Amino acid sequence: MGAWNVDLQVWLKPSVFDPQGHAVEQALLSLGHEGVGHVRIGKAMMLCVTAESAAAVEEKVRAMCETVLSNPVMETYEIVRIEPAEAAAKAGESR
Amino acid sequence: MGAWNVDLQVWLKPSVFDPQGHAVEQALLSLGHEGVGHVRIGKAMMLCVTAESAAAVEEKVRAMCETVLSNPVMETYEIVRIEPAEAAAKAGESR
Amino acid sequence: MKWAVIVFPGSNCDQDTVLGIRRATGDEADLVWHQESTLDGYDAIVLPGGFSYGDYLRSGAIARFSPVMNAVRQAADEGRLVLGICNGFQVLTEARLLPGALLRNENLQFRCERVALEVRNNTSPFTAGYHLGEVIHIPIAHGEGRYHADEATLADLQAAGQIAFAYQHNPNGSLCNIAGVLNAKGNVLGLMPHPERAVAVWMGSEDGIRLFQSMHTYVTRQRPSVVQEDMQGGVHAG
Amino acid sequence: MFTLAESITPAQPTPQQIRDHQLYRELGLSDDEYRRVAAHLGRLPNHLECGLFGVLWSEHCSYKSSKVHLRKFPTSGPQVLQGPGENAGVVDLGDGIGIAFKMESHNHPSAVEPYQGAATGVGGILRDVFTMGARPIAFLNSLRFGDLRDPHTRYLFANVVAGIGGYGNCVGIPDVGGEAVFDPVYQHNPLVNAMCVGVLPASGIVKGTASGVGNPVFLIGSRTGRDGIHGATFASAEDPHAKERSAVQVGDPFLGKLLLEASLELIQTGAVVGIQDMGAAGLTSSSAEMASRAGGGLELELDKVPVREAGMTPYEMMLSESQERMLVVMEKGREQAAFDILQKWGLEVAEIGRVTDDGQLRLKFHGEVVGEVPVQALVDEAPVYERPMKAPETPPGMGVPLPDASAFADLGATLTDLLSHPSIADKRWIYRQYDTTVRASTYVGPGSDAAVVLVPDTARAVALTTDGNGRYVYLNPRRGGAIAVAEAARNIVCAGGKPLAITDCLNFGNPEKPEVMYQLAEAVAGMSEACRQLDTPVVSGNVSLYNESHGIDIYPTPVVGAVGVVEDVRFVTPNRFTSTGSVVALLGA
Ligand SMILES: Nc1ncnc2c1ncn2[C@@H]1O[C@H](COP(=O)(O)OP(=O)(O)O)[C@@H](O)[C@H]1O
Repeated sequence: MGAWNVDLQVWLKPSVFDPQGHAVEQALLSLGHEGVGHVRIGKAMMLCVTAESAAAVEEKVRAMCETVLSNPVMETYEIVRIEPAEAAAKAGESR
Repeated sequence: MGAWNVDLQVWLKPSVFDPQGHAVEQALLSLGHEGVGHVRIGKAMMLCVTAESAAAVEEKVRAMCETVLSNPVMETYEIVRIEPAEAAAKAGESR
Repeated sequence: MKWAVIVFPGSNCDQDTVLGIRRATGDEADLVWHQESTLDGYDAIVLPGGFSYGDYLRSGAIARFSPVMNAVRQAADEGRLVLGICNGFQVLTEARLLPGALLRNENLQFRCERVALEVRNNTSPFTAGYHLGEVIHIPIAHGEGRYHADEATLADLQAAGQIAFAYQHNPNGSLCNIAGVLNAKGNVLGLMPHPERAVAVWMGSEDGIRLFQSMHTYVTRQRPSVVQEDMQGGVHAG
Repeated sequence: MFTLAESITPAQPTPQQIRDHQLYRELGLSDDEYRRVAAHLGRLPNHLECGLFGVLWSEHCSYKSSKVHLRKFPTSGPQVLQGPGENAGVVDLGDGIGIAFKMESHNHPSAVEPYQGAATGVGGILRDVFTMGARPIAFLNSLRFGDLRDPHTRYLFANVVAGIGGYGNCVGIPDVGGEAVFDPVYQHNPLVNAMCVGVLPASGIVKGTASGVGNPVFLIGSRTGRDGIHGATFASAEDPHAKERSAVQVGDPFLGKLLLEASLELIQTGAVVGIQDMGAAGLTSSSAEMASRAGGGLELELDKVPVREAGMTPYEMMLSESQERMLVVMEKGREQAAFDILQKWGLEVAEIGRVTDDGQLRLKFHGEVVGEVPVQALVDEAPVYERPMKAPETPPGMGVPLPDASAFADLGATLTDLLSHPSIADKRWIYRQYDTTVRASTYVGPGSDAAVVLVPDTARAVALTTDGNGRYVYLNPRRGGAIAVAEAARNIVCAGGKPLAITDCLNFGNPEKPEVMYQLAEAVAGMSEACRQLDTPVVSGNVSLYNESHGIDIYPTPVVGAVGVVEDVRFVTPNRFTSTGSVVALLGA
């Protein structure tokens, strides 16, 4: 058994309107930040998972994403990184 | 002038309690997802920025992060990626 | 005296605040659109509750860039009274006119209920009408009211008596049960509870009245000339 | 005869292919309905036109299964200023003040995405009320869920409540009441009904009418995207939630609030001829219904529709159900007033067409006519079904034995059991997540028989309640229907009000089952009887069918929303014991 740090992101599907992104884009433009567009806002998640192997972690995380962490009718998820917790600790990352 | 896709993340500072991360962790555990811990939830943002160079993009994005997109009293931000929009398009990413 | 109630896109307690001021003091208040660049002549400026710009990014994060906010800052610098209620409090912290920040409630739920508050400061222009340690009842209605500041800031606030109101039963996870804070000079107050919703017996409480009255008394005593004008204009000064 | 551009994108099937391969079925038309469309047009409809008929003749938009029954409701009376047929009904409160109100269901969307489903439901009913020219002053909601011990039910319930609050709190309208009942029969088909109430000058009702030849037609608010296409079409027995999965939309309450303020300001100018929310079937239903009410036609240039995504086809634009959009017809020459107001509120506006008098809904794209259908055929000639009805062989509940009296030996424990059932228990968990006091006019909020809300510019107030009891209706549809109306009226009276009129949501199972149609017909008959007796006509409402999963239908659940007048708030009666020594009496049979 080992511990892995997992980074993932959940986004609204591209066809679904993202009011948050829209409002932020409008605000940035009106504040004079020129040349900004296509703002989308999603969720970034990090968690620590204990399992036998990286493959087992991925399987677990997919199950979580599909049932709890996202609603597949309007969201997509992406597992950005699965990394042994020690490595992250050594690299000095803050969790 | 070119267009760049930018990915960034905004997180609550580690010293600030993250009730959403806590609630999701509890939900995962109570639904039988064992071995999960240290869940944190932040914001993922993607935007498209038009500027002279990648360096100019970074400068613009930092300004946005420091004034609008995050609040340093409680949050930190991280620019994850700045990439020419065409490259992303070629790689088949949907924006 | 002259009151301004600022209207941001998404403000929704602006009318209630005008009514509350009228009920409490007899004064009329002007609604001032967020695009205005001056607040000259106003003795007190109120940033009302609501969801400015939908509060999508962080509450108050976008409203604080409105043109009118420069004028609010100027008024605060000049020692005029600035009151932020709920979303207005959030805007004032985002604008750094007040220390700290307001985060999502610890229970992750919006909370609307009448709460008991302890008056922790009764020397400010906003709280002079209360007794120190008095418990008053005022409704809250917010999803992001968890007050946060770093330890040094909290210690300073405590030492300087800048914590104006504290919850008796913390509804949102605020540090030190903070419900309302003053700036160092004492002329800017932000609070999550809605005093304008506690100005009549049928509302369940009249405890909000004294907040507006305190402001009125402070201004009319400090600036007799203003009272003079009002009286001549036939407007009763409370 | 004009030549019709048969298909604007090569990917679309030709009219012949649609006929030969019965592709109209995918667009929501039955074989018979398709033949009727062709007969109305005198030619084969193209893909876009089939889509228009498909959505407008859907159950959701045409009420084809329920219409014959709805006609039985009493809808008139001296107090009625606007009966069914407009965006919302209006009653006369007295003192020159009208009260606009309507209730709407968002059951299927809430079952697949509870937060957004509920939030967009609230947004939709809000727009229905302010498009009448009324300033919204209160929300109510009526909820039905399964057993709360089931985790999925808890997820649905918690998120529906959060979604209702999320939208209502942001737009700043207090949620002053409602109900929540928990029963396993709603496990897979939760009911989420939302009611909105607004106030307007009795003489200032604005209608959804597109009149005045040459008047410009504006689309305001959000851009049109590909979301929600076919939201209205496919409510069917096989899988009532299927359409929702492809059609989930995210509400934007901030934009909803801006639209509310801008629309009311726009209406104040007096230059608005007609205004309508774009709800189910989006641009199709709003344009066709507005033209139908005026007895005229509309010509739209779809190139001018502001879109969110490139490459949208006319079909997609006409069927999109993107939220927070409105269709407005202004008096020609006074457009600038609209532009100024919308700019102030930071809203997008596009002139997309004009009113005509030829009775056609004509759609142009890239300079070509891509669809042309008679408004009359779309709206007024929609099919009406007299679906078969059959009373159940044995009345439900007959075989259920009464519980043994010994089970209630310990009355104290029984009382505790009853009080702890979620249907009976305190509902504070729900309503403390709603802003109940914004507007500073909530005289009596949730937790009472009926809410009482102060009305500006009068000493009068409104009393508001929602009521329904699916189990009673299941056991005896006619009596159950009557009971729902009577209960609502009693609640108004107990708050110190006089009932004026009602709105309703008819939540039923699969109308293709004769037993379900029997329930619907009988319940409507019972409600109508009670409405006549109590002089509370039905001024608006909504029907939600196909609330069925795995062959099990929900209890037939008509929900009644009632509005009453409180002549003076001194007459408001509290629903609690206020002093010791008071006499306690039990009234009634
Ligand atoms: N159960 C009902 N009782 C009375 N009127 C109803 C009922 N259902 C629908 N109506 C009326 O039929 C008309 C069309 O309703 P609906 O399609 O829900 O309106 P919308 O255009 O807002 O979608 C409305 O005027 C509504 O009030």
